[in-house]
Amino acid sequence: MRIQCPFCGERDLSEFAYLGDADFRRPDPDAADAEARFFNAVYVRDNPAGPHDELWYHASGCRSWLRVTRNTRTHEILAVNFPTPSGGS
Amino acid sequence: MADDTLTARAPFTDLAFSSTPYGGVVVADRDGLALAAVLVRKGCLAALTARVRERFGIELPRGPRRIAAGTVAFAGLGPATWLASSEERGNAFALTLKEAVGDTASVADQSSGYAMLRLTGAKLRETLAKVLPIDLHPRAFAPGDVASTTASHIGATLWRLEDSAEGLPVFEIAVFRSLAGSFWDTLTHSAAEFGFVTRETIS
Amino acid sequence: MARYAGDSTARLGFALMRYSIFNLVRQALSGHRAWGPAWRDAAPKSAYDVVIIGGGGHGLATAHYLAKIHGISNVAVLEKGWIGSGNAGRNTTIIRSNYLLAGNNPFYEWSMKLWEGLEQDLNYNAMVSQRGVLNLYHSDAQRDTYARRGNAMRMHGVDAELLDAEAVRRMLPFLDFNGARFPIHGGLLQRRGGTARHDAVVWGYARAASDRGVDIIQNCEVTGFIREAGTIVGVETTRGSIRAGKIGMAVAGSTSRVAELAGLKLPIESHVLQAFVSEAIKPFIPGVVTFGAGHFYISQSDKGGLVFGGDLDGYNSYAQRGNLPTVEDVCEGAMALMPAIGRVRVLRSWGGVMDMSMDGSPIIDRTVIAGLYLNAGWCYGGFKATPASGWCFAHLLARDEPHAVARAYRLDRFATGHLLDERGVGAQPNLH
Amino acid sequence: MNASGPQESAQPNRLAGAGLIDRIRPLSFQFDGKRYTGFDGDTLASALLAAGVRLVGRSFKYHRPRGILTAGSEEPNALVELRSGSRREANTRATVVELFEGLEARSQNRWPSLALDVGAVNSLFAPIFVAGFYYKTFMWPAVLWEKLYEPVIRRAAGLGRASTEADPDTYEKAYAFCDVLIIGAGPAGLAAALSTARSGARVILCDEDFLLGGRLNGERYEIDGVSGPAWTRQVEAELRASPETRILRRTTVFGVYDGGMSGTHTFAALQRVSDHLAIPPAHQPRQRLWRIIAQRTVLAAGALERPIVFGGNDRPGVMMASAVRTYVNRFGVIPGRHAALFTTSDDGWKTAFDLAAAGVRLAAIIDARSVVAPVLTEEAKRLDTRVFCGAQVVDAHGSRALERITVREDAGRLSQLQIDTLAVSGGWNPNVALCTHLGGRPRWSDAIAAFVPGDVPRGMAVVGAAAGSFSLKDALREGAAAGAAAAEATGFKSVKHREPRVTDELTAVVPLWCVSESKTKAFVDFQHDVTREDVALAAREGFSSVELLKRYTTLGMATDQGKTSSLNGHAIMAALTERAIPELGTTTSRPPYTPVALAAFAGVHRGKHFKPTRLTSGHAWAEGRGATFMESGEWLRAQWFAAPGETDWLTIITREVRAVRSGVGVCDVSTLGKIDIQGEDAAAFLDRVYINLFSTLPIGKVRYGLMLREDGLVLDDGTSARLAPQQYLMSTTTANAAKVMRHLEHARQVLWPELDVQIVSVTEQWAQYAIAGPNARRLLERLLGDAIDVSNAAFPYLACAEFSWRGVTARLFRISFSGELAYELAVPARYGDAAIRAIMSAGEDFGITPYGIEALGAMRIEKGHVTGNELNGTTTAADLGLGRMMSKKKDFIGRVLARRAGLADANRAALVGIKPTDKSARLYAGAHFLTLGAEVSLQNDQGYVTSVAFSPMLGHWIGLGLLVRGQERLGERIRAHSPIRGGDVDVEVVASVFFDPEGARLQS
Ligand SMILES: Cc1cc2nc3c(=O)[nH]c(=O)nc-3n(C[C@H](O)[C@H](O)[C@H](O)COP(=O)(O)OP(=O)(O)OC[C@H]3O[C@@H](n4cnc5c(N)ncnc54)[C@H](O)[C@@H]3O)c2cc1C
Ligand SMILES: NC(=O)c1ccc[n+]([C@@H]2O[C@H](COP(=O)([O-])OP(=O)(O)OC[C@H]3O[C@@H](n4cnc5c(N)ncnc54)[C@H](O)[C@@H]3O)[C@@H](O)[C@H]2O)c1
Ligand SMILES: Cc1cc2nc3c(=O)[nH]c(=O)nc-3n(C[C@H](O)[C@H](O)[C@H](O)COP(=O)(O)O)c2cc1C
Ligand SMILES: [Zn+2]
Repeated sequence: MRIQCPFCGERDLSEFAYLGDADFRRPDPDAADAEARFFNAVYVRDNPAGPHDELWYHASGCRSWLRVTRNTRTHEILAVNFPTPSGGS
Repeated sequence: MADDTLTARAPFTDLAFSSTPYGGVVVADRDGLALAAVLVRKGCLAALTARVRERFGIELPRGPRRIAAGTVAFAGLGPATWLASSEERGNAFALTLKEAVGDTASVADQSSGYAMLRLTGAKLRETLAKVLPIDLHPRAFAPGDVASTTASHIGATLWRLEDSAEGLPVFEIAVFRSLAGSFWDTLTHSAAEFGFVTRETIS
Repeated sequence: MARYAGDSTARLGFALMRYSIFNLVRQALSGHRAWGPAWRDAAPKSAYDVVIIGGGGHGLATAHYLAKIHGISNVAVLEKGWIGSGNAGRNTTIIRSNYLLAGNNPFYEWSMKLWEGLEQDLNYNAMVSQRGVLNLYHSDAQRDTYARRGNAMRMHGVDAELLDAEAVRRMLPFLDFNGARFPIHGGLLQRRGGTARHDAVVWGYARAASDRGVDIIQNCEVTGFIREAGTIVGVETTRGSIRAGKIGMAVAGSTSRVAELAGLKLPIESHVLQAFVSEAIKPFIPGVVTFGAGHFYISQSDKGGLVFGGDLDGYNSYAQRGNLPTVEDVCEGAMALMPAIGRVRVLRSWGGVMDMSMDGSPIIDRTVIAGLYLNAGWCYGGFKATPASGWCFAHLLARDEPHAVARAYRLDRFATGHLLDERGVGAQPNLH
Repeated sequence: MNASGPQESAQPNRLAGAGLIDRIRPLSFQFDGKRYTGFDGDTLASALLAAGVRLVGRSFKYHRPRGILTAGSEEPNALVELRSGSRREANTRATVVELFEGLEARSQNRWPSLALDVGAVNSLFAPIFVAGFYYKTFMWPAVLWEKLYEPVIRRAAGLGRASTEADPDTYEKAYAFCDVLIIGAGPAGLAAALSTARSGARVILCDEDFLLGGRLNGERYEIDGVSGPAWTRQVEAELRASPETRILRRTTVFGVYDGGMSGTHTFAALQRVSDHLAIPPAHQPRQRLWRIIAQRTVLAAGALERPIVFGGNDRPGVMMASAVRTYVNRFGVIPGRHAALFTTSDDGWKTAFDLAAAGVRLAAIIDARSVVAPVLTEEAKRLDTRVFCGAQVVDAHGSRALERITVREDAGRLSQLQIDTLAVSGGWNPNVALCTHLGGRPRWSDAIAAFVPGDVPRGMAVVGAAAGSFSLKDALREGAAAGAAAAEATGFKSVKHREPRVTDELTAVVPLWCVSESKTKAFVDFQHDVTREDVALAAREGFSSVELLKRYTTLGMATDQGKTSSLNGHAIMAALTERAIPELGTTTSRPPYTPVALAAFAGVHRGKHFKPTRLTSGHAWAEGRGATFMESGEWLRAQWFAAPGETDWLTIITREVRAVRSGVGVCDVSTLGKIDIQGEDAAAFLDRVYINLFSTLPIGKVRYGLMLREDGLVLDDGTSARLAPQQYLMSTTTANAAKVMRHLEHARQVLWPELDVQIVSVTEQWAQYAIAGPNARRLLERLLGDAIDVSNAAFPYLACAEFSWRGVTARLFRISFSGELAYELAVPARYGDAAIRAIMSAGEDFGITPYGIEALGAMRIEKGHVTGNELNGTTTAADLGLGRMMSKKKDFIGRVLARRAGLADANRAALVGIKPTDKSARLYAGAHFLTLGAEVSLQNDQGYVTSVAFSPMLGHWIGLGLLVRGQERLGERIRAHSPIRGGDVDVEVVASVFFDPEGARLQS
């Protein structure tokens, strides 16, 4: 697998570390049901068979966290972006 | 105490320099270079760029590129990070930089953080193909291009300089200082079949 | 040559011929023409008391024990492909009960006990081979961790020994004891651990279950659930709808996909694990060995192939195949540990999709949906669990209460924080 | 060809003049201890055949005598043990071993000798040893399984023997990038290479053979008026002159792996750099593993001829028809003197013609087809060879080699032919393996009765025989077109060139999978001895899907992975179950395409080079002091410094601890992670990642901090110093440095991108030394002089400062892990060596003692400080007695989930100290706690001992542990139960701080 880092260019899988579901957001810690919300965010993550938005860290490259859309059935990479619009900086 | 100053110790120690005129791979230690990480502050990219231009005459690169002017160079390591270097030895560079960039960037001295080699030779690319997962073909990696990657399990940052007078490729590679010995082993092993020579300098 | 028997035997209702050396010799005299199907390849009926989704080891074992222990034999096992086509058919066959936590150890030890009597129970030789599992350690801290684990095992009556480097050298003189980057200091040994022939386990359970009346239905993929008043009362399949009193899911790497059909989201990610087999060589490695300073473990199959593996590839996947960095990583571990096998050739590599749970331990529990029961989260270690998993899942399905040794495998433990995290890596499945 | 027959007696079957071997370079070799000669350019197989050796191995199960079936890497039978000693190599295919001077090979799986193999009695039990027989027996009595049955089965299994010594050769890995990768250098691949190379694209051409040319080397084709090999040499010369083209001979592309969005794929290839030599030359690896990243691929891997299943089809002397041609044409070797051909394809006839041309007496051509192209029969007539159309070979006979065949003629009459060689052609299977590694499935073609490429990986074109196009003309045309298209697709202009002139050839085939009337054993999978009857048994027992068939009978699971067997087996199964072959589908082919030595995947990463080694800048100094080092992740750290004459580690550590606690010591702590954190929001950022507050930390001060994972469990601990209003320096544990860095980057880039914070690792920039002990300050005063005032007033506990010292920027932190008056002095790493020497010389008068991490460990346990043993990913802040540090004034990572019932439970284990009630008793980490009198069971488990040390200060063993409700149990006597090591010890639960609990020393 080769991931097109927006900064470094296409690089081998071995340079990256994986985190998983890119839609992890910290819920409001002060909400009444904060515990349940955090539980969902931390433990119940997307795990589709097909396109999946996920976070990868370019650990041996530019150290950017990347939001990668990848088909989990075929390992085809469909898109790679910085996780926020501001673009890693 | 009599002699007060601390003497630096090079990361690649006890190199046996060779006067052999030709080796497939030729390396020189670049120890002593002043290095600093420059990390732009939120929303300050334009300001930082202006300051670097003004102070060093360098157009801060936006991608994995290295631009040098005089004794100073800036290499893009990440979207918001550069490795600045200066041929002037000593620890003044980080301070100079800090003062130059002001509050547009954070600066951290890294002069001791890396061990760096300059490499050239007719068989350099063949050697590096055993070490780096990067396409170093002249069409794919031009002078000034920078890459951070792994060199046989060792984190490494490299860039290509202008070819030598003989038309041979010239690269510089930096690894974390603690890994100098392991990197040296990898490099010498990979270059052994081509003839490996160490020099004091490569210009 | 005899004609293919197909489904007809099911209709005829036949008794399986017992497997024994006498019958084998007798059949040999007549060209083995009288052996019938090892199990009935049944066609689906319209309704069953219990439907098990997934014809892997766990699903089939569940059916077997439902019939044998609980007398519930109006059971169907639905398998989307051929039985054993999932992880049961692609694992590295290690069985052991060297677990640390009180929530895990008694379960795996129960499984080990069942392994020890499996052949007689199933009348099928699954080649359970207790040649020992040795986990090597390379530092004092690692030794202490193993000591803690070994002590826990002994406290539950499980055999465990802590070997020093000399003892390891006597057992495995061909390991790298001289030039290793991470020298071997010793190992934790469970002599009763070992391997079992993975496919035979599947076929043995299928045959035994079938013999007790269970329908084994291949090429039957569950594509949806039939709901009535909030309860799940059946499944839609590629071979029509099937109603059921209770439905048990034992689909391993497909857990999230099948759960999604029921509208459930689970604390599980699917990850690919690769495995490797070498060309067959004469007996070389006595038991199972795991490398403690890298990601590598190895044993030798009865056929002579070195069977080995390492870490997960580390990203969610349903592709049943992995990538090169992991292959290299595993073989680097192999060479660091046993450079004598350098010239032995890798014959084949493959991948399986793991249902990695968020704490690395399994789930055997009811779900929030009445009628739907869950057996999942086996990660890369569920083969050894096959007998106990079937036993305990059958218990849950039959009695609606957890079996004593599987009580900790609750689905709500992630929410409540009663985690069973043997390795302490937290909610990051690719690190378990 | 000069067909003047056998040449010299040593090589009775060698033709004069013919072939692509170098007759000026004879090579001597040994097989089973006997000497033979061959020529440079031979394979072991061709040289053995030349020498008249036909029996080369024994089969897996029945120990049947086996010879050479093929001339390629698909060989199932001719497996030998090559070389000896530590280079011994099992299961090597004689058909791909290049002959070299002094080569040593032995047959396998036989005892006492190849000709007289006792194991052959297995054949007598063959009626019992059918597919899967072991599943049905050996169950009674149960005890005999482990003791008798299994050991016997295991001993019988396996083919060759592995060496038990470390492989002495080296291996190498390399990367290559190209626009177009061409796999296979037969006519199709060569044509593709020409058209891509001429475009200027970067091309890599791989072939597993040591000669380019593919089938051209084995046939008598002409291209543009020259012989196939001559044409190949012309093409090769042009390719070699093309600067962007790389030719990799002896290189098998064995795996296709995922690529990227741009359409690249990653290919794995094995180059056998030195396997054709006795030992690798200096600085050359034995083999090199290539990882090739290609934009486009042309797969031109040819096709594999398939056998026909009939009785005795495994006898030595029964060979693939194309292999026979290869031996005759390429190697100048005739496999026997009296040959016949059994074919179902036009292509097979070539063998008869080539044999005849080589002067071999041809007993008959037996074609299973009733109707055959007249040109073929006419040619046969011209050669005066008997032709049986619509006939079949039903049985082959002989003891250790083929002697005779039974032929059933069209009319049903059986006749016998005395022959020693039977060439068999059952048609060709396109070599589609590499199209399927990414999950694509091949497609059935009725036209050629074989699977052809179906879905292929994006960017891959399949050409020539691999695509099912069997004529030379098509191979050349498709290759050239695909090469040009690949060049265009990667942005190059392709150059049109003239199509070479070749004569067309006949390619018709009508499949015959299995001859039904055979009397003797008919083999489907040669190596695994899977017979037609085994397939039938599998069908009868319900193992009728191809995958179950494979697993039940082991069909296709041998070293050739079914290249010569799978399709035949599937076809037999299809017939038995009345299904069409495409309905059955086919089994999955997996990497590697041919078996690859394990060491090749590891490359240089073995022994000391398994993982890189990190050394601190004080390493050389420590080495000079005689330090013993130990691994700490990738780092090497001084474990202790033995004084002259000291051998016992406890003595050494006791001395080191006492020296520190009574005078002063120094320890290299450079390996701790150091992270520079700057920015307007640096303080806010730290508040969110630590459980305690850092925004309130004054400048010039250090604070201990604890981090949680979002799941509420402890991630790491360390100190952070505030160097400036917007600059902190965080320290992490050695083990977690990279993990924490990633965690912080995630927080910064993903969780809170709005914060202005910059983080960079400065671990490598700074060498850091802990100087600890009552004399530490005096030492520092002497060492630092005027550079900084280190008096307690000016530089109290937890102070920090950056200052200039002897021309360098130095940092000083007043922190202590040992519990002593202590400082950590940091200097840029290039001065680390000088600094430690300066520290030592300044400390000389104070009797400074260097200490290692064991002494440090003992001191931290005396002080109750936690490390990795306690921060093991399952402990909470509260478990460690640090619950009160959790700030209530702010949110931080892990806060919410740490509240979960299971983590906040009062019954959790908490950190305590323990000491043995009998002071002379030794403690062991990993012991479990039991309440006194409680029965030993996991249910009664009360926690465990995390760390132990002999306390030099207290004079007995002490430990830390996690004990259920531990904080309420101080003073209680409990049992530390360690059956696995050392037995049980009664211990008293005490506070976790054993030494100087008030911390007076720190503050002094
Ligand atoms: C490479 C590898 C190595 C391993 N090594 C070991 C080891 O050494 N020791 C160990 O203990 N464990 C090991 N494991 C783990 C072990 O194999 C699994 O945990 C265990 O097999 C899972 O249980 P199972 O046998 O029921 O799963 P499976 O065999 O995967 O059964 C699930 C079945 O459900 C079917 N299914 C899925 N979806 C549907 C549907 N919609 N409808 C119908 N059927 C469906 C699948 O086709 C599959 O057959 C390994 C796994 C792998 C992949
Ligand atoms: N008349 C017939 O029925 C018939 C049938 C089949 C083939 N043929 C003949 O065979 C030839 C086909 O030409 P072609 O070029 O397609 O095939 P080829 O067989 O000539 O060449 C294929 C080449 O690929 C190499 N190879 C295979 N797998 C490889 C791998 N994984 N890595 C590296 N190398 C690999 C082989 O060593 C071989 O040199 C033609 O000459 C054709 O006439 C004829
Ligand atoms: C324990 C074990 C031993 C195996 N031994 C062999 C073997 O000797 N030869 C072989 O070709 N495959 C062997 N395999 C691999 C299977 O062929 C196959 O790859 C695996 O069951 C996964 O299926 P798949 O590759 O069809 O997806 C073995 C698998 C396992 C689990
Ligand atoms: Zn990057």
